[in-house]
Amino acid sequence: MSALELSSRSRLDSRRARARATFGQLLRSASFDVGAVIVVFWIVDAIFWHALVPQDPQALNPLAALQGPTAAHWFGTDWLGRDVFSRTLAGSTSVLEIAPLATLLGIAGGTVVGLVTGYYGGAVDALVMRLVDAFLAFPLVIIAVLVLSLLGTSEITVIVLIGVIFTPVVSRTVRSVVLVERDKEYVASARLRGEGDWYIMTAEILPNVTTPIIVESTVRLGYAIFTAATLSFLSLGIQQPSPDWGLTISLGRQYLQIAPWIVLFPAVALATLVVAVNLVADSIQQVMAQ
Amino acid sequence: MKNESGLNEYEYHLYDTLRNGDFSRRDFIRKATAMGITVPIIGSILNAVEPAVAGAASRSAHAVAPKRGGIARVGVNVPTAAPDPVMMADEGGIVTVQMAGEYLVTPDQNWNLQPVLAQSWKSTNPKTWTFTLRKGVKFHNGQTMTADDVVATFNRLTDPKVGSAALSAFNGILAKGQIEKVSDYVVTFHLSVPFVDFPYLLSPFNYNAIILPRNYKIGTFMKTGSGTGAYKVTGYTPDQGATFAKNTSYWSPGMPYLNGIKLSYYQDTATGVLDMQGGQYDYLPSITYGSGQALFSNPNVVIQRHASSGYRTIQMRTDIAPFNNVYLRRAVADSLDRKGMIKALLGGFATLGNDDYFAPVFPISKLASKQVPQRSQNIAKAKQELAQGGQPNGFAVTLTTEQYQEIPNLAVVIQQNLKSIGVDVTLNVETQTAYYGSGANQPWLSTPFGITDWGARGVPSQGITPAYTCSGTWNSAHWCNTSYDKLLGSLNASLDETTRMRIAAQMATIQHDAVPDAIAYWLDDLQAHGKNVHIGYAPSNYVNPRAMWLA
Amino acid sequence: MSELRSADDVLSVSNLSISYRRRARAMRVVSDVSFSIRRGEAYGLVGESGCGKSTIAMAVMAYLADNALIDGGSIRLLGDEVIGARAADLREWRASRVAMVYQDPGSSLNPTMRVGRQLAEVYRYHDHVSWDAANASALTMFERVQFADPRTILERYPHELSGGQQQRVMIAMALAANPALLILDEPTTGLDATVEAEILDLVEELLRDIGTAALFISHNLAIVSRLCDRVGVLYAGRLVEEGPASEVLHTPHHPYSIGLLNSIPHWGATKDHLRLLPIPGDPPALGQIPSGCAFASRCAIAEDACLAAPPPLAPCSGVHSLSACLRRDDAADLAAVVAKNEAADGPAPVATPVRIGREAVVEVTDVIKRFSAHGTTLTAVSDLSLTLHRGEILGLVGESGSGKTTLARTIAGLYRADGGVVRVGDATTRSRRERASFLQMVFQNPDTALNAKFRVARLLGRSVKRLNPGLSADERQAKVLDVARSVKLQESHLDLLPGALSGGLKQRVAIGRAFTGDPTVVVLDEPASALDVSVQATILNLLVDLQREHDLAYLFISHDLSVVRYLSDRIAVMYLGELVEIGPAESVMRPPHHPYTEVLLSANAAAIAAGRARIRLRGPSPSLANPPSGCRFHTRCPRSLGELCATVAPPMQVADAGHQYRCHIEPSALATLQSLRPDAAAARDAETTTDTDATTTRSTRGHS
Amino acid sequence: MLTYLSKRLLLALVTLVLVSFIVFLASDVLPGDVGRTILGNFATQAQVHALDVKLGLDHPLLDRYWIWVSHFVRGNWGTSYTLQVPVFGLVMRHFLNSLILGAFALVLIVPISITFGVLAATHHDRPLDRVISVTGMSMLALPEFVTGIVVLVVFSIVVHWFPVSSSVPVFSLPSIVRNLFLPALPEMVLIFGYVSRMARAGTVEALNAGYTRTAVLKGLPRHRVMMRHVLRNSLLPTITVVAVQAGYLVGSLIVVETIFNYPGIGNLIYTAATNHDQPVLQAAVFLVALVYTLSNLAADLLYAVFNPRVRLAS
Repeated sequence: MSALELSSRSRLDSRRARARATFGQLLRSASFDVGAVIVVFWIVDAIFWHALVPQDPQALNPLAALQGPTAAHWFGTDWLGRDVFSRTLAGSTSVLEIAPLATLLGIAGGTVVGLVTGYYGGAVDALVMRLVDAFLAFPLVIIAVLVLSLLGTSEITVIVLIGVIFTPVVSRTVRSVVLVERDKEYVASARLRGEGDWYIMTAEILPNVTTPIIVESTVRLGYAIFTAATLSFLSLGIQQPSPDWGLTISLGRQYLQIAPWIVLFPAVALATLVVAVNLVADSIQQVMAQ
Repeated sequence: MKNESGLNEYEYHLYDTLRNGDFSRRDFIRKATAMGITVPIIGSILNAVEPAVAGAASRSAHAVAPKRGGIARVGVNVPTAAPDPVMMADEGGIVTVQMAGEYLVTPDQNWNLQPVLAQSWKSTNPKTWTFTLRKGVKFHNGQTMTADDVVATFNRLTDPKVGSAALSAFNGILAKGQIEKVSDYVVTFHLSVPFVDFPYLLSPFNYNAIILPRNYKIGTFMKTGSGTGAYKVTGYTPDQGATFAKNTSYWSPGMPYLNGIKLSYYQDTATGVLDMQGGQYDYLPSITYGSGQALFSNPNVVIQRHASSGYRTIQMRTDIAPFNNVYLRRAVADSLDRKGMIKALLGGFATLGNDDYFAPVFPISKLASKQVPQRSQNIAKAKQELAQGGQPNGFAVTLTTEQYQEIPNLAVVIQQNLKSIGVDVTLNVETQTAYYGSGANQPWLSTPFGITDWGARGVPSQGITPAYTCSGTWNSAHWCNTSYDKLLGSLNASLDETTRMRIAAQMATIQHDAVPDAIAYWLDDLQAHGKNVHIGYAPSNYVNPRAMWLA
Repeated sequence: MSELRSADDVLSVSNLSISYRRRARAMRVVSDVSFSIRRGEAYGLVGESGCGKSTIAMAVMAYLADNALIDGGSIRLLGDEVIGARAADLREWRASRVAMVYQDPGSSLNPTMRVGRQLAEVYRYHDHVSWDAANASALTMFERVQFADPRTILERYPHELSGGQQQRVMIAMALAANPALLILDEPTTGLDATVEAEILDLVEELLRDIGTAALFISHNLAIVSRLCDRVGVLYAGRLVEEGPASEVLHTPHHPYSIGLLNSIPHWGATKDHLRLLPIPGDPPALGQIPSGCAFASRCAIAEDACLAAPPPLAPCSGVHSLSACLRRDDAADLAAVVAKNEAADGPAPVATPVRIGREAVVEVTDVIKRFSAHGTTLTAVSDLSLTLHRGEILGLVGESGSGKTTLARTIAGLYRADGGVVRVGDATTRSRRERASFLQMVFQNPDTALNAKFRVARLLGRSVKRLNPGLSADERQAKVLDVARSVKLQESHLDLLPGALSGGLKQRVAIGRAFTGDPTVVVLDEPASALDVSVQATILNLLVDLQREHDLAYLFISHDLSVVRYLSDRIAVMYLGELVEIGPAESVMRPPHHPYTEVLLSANAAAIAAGRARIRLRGPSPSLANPPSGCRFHTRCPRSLGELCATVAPPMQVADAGHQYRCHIEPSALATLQSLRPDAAAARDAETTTDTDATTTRSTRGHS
Repeated sequence: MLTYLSKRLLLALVTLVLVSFIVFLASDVLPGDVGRTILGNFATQAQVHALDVKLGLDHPLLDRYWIWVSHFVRGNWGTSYTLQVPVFGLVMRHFLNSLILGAFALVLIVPISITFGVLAATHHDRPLDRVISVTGMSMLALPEFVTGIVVLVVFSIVVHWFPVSSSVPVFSLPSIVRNLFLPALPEMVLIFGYVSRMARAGTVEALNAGYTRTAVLKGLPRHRVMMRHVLRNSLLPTITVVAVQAGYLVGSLIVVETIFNYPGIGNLIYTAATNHDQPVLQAAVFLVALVYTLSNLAADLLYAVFNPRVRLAS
């Protein structure tokens, strides 16, 4: 079966070539480069912060509270004398845990709902889309405030909540592209050879809507970080003593005037991450759109 | 009952104590005023002992003559419920109501009770208290205040059907129907049990005890002119603020000094503090060290600091694992870095606690403070106690608490402190609403390990009764020690101050050893005001509006 | 070609080269093109998609895309250089010296502006007249482009106009400032045949009246031959042949031009008489134009010298044409091209037995299909009955919106009929799978008909698996290779994604997929109309071969009468969801036939070129949501009888054996009417009026 | 147009009914019971029950929903549990405040955003476009509390130009600017990000559209091409987006109003949620959803009015 070998090699090659081309295109975009470097930095940091921090981010030193940046504490200390630099580095973990998981959940849910409603259309679609409309009539944060103030908070709750909130948004995007794909002839041709609906949805249509789903994922990831941080800020997400950025900003707000470094560094860190994720998302969106 | 000196039994007892040197002059005056002993009699006793101190009994006057006019801008946390004297239980509501309402008596800075709507009071025995009311007091709606109003007020507060916030304070002491109108201006309280400190329950320490018209309807305070105070309500916007104008027919001539008060609500203390800095407030009756940070270094702001009996229980349930083992409770108590807590969490604005309720601020705690050894962080000892408790390698436990002031940070410190003896603490910080819960679900009363905020009480038994007696409704540690309870009974019934101090020391020892709660510190009350603002004393971050003036 | 430039030239393009930069790479799309257009002359630029036609037009308008780069050459408009001209000059020249009509009038008009205003603007800003005067001029212009009610059209928004009306507006706008040159870039692509004919009539008339020079860009040789004086043939960015229209289209002197002409079924040709002759191979990809003659790799007569350098455009002896072929004068060799291409494509046609009268494989009885959208219900197919027999090709024609595709999809089972019965196969064809192996479908657009994420092997393999249950993996693999071979795909194609295939190859995959289950019936919905003519020929040949080989029945849908006529045994004509005529192909093409068929025939560019008389439709196309009473065609019918047609639905008349049409006029009367010339002006060639099945030499006439 | 209008209206109505049901359900499943929340810990179970009966909480869910809805449409929104005031006035007052804040932000920033978006589009893929796009994108991405804090530090604490907390302005320009500028700033940052992006995308599309090519090749002056052909078509979707966004701004108001202690609807919702003040929460959240749905409807209508394709459809 040398022909087969040959063909599998060429298949691999062509796939690689395509991946290379897309990636190469991405790399040529300066905003992608900058964004990717920052995102990778924070991901590495989120995983290996134990090795990076100069001090235990939880170690108290009541006598050295609220000290400004010094050689010992590059970013100063917080109200309990903890090292702000170490806490800023350790603070990326929670948001980078919550946001991707929540995004994954939302994308998965949204894809299923979008596929089914878009493919079948009709009454189910109308009903689900009305529900989605109704759901989307509430600002995201309001839903979160409502639910979290009722259910109480935990990391899992926050992940599930953000995921659930994202589901209708994603389902709309997926549905709109599925609606287009559904009417393409390859779907008709699949029906003509007697394929089942499930096969058509998953094997035929799904691969063709991956691009918008990938784009949506990157965009959602940015929103997820944004939302998770905002919930922490509203004391509805992560709990003390987590060095989570949103939480730290919320708690450190009262020391803003005498110890602005407590808030400043996590805020800058959060800003870089959010902007970087969006830069990457934007670049991917542009390359994918071509 | 009168003896040769013309003093009644109790007055004579005080005289005796004072003469024997068991009392300082200050203690004597505090005690005497609490008992309703009139100033001339106090003077004569003091004169008998040491003539020079007589002047101290008279009310200290301001060094500078108050200026009149102006409107003071006061900021306070937004009330969590509509301000109402009967129902209120939060700072925002209390401050709002106290702007217009008054009590029978009020403490001064040394916790001496001063007459307000009551002119004088006396006790024939610790179970019977008679108050003579001030004449010529009018409610803002024009009604004259008489004994009927006072009887109605306390019947309302003690009526379980009304469900007032003061029910627990009166629980077991005073019940509906035990208030007797003797004449139009005399009221007698017939207590269920002897209670020497009873007048404190009629003061701002029991903040609901504001005198209201007999026909008062709950929820109407901000609209109907039901107060008697120096200022009356002129406007109220829920969650924004209220305005008050000078009461021109106030019973105390010449008072008050201001033309009015503008009370504004802020959503969180941090915002209030920022506004204070921005010069938008003259006076913040309640700030905390955490939120008030920026004010401490502000040259335009004066910080008032008063020791109080407000504290945090680091409560450990004595009836279930792991803290049903006293050694483990002691291990926790011994691992705490109390000084560090006071420094980091409170900027030093607190006094050390020693795991018993007898705060240094209470006069009868004097002996207890001396006798019970102060706990301080001792890791080795704590580890040893862990071993004695059968957990030499530590254990894991969840600390459940509330999102309130420095408490989350306290939880973090406790977590770190316990880590050093190998106890692994998981934090569960809930909203206040969730932590206090309702009905059958009140986490603060059921959690094995928690931190709860307790406001200041005027007298120890007011806090001990609900929190540390076997039948205490708020006994979050589920601690029951019958000899402790018995001692409390004696404490309340005994007129002898020395005996009371001795009992207090005994109780403190029992509680200290059993450690139902680790009590790490007693908070100071902190208030902030502008340099040109003068405020009167009021306990526990409450307000005394009639003393305010602007320079 | 500077020697050709004269003072009379409206446009002279010399040595123009243009490339596009894509990802830092420059790709040449136009190479060394020179031509000129004299005052009043109509010049046609012909070529397949991607040959650079539109790029040249845009270069003349000085409106190239941002990534386009003019590598050299000059474009002179009335003697002034366009390349590098000042913006103010360009603004001045646009509309007054050169104006353009685009392929897609719908998107070329501002959707938020009344069309009258859009036209008046030109007067307002070119002649600097008041708005009132501009509006008056606009009205006059609308009258000139023959709007029946120009005053109301002025007030319309683009979306309220039909495609034909929109294109009239565009033409009016282009002519408003009396340009010296009018560029028409595929102005009728996307329009129905009848509308196309009207627009071309209009353009022809206007050009004649106004005397404006025209640059006419088209892939359609028939249209170009009808309108233009001179023609240039573009291949891969180069002009390969240029000359008087009659010469280039009748006696071409470049192998590519010859190939193009041979790819098209000329008017009257049928599959049983003659095989189409496609050009082998594919045109070079963008940016990969070889150094020598770009056509060499596909050319039957290429020599080594062809690969050295691009042959220059030089005069041929004996004619006026110029050709860029080294063997331009070798007439005998040109004939050899034909022969070689023929040999390369497949066997010569074989006359096949009569296919009518065998058993029915599809029977459609009184089928109704409705769609409802936005609160209105359209009856796309009403009460339609027809039969498809084993082994026959039934052609289905009609304008867009006539219900062809709906009928096809209803037959295929993609739509559920709202009334009537569709019977496919016999009583044993019950299950979905049986039906699937019995009937398959090929769609118009292979880009969307193939799942872009599946490789060819999987596309075919999945179909093999579904339609041939019980095959082992090895057998399936063998079958896939078999199918691939039968549609002339190479084994290497199997590993490619559709994106890597050309349009023709994609359509072969789609056809192959439809044949994996050895079906009895195949529904072909415009299977070749999205393709370039040379590719179309390959596909049509393939379909013919497969049909013969497997004795298949085809339902073949097309809007192109020439193709339908070429391929079909029988033809069915639809109008507004109704079947108006059905019968043997040649019988339908001949009177008596339904007046609508008559109109379609007369609008067919190839037929016009072949000299058929032009018959015009009246009025606008009625809405399916609200079809006319009586005979649905009566509102537009050139042969309407008036009251009767408007009120009573016409009966089916039998014209011939198996030939029926729906009309009130009976066959003999209709035959007489239709044999007369209804419009003397349009009938240019009296001899060919009824000469519907005249066979002419294959290299002389094009089609649409 | 009429069909379109009635269809839109019907859809909005259906959405609203669903919205009201979601709101009701969400706030109805509040853990703990309402009577207990109001009366506090020391009330007896009998008292709680009495109150529950008084509040109608013993009725079945659907009955209560119906009672709530029918009262709601009549303006009877109940009484706040915690503040003991009628909800209608309370919510409306806060809503009005938010409206003032939102309107201030919109009026100030939308023209600027559109200008920059169009500028970026006309400089497509050139440095100016990059700068505007990346700035806009970053502005859109930053959480409001980050921008809010930065704004607060800079303008109130470092330079003392504005008060740290804002109240509702009296009707005078200095008061409006003084009180609203700071809390409006994070909103404006957000709107800028969104609107400039939309305006850019719309304009890029319009610039590449066939009708723009037609307009240019008609030899029209540049300003005519831009104003009448490009912007007329590109800003339509932008304007409708602004209308939709106006409703959606409320979400960000929660954070912004909390930071600046501005007495708006976001602030009210947050407090009501943390205090479990069900009637206020229900009314405020429903009002927000209502406004959002209506602004969507308005956007659709606006679009229809400006777009002849929709306006003239039968």
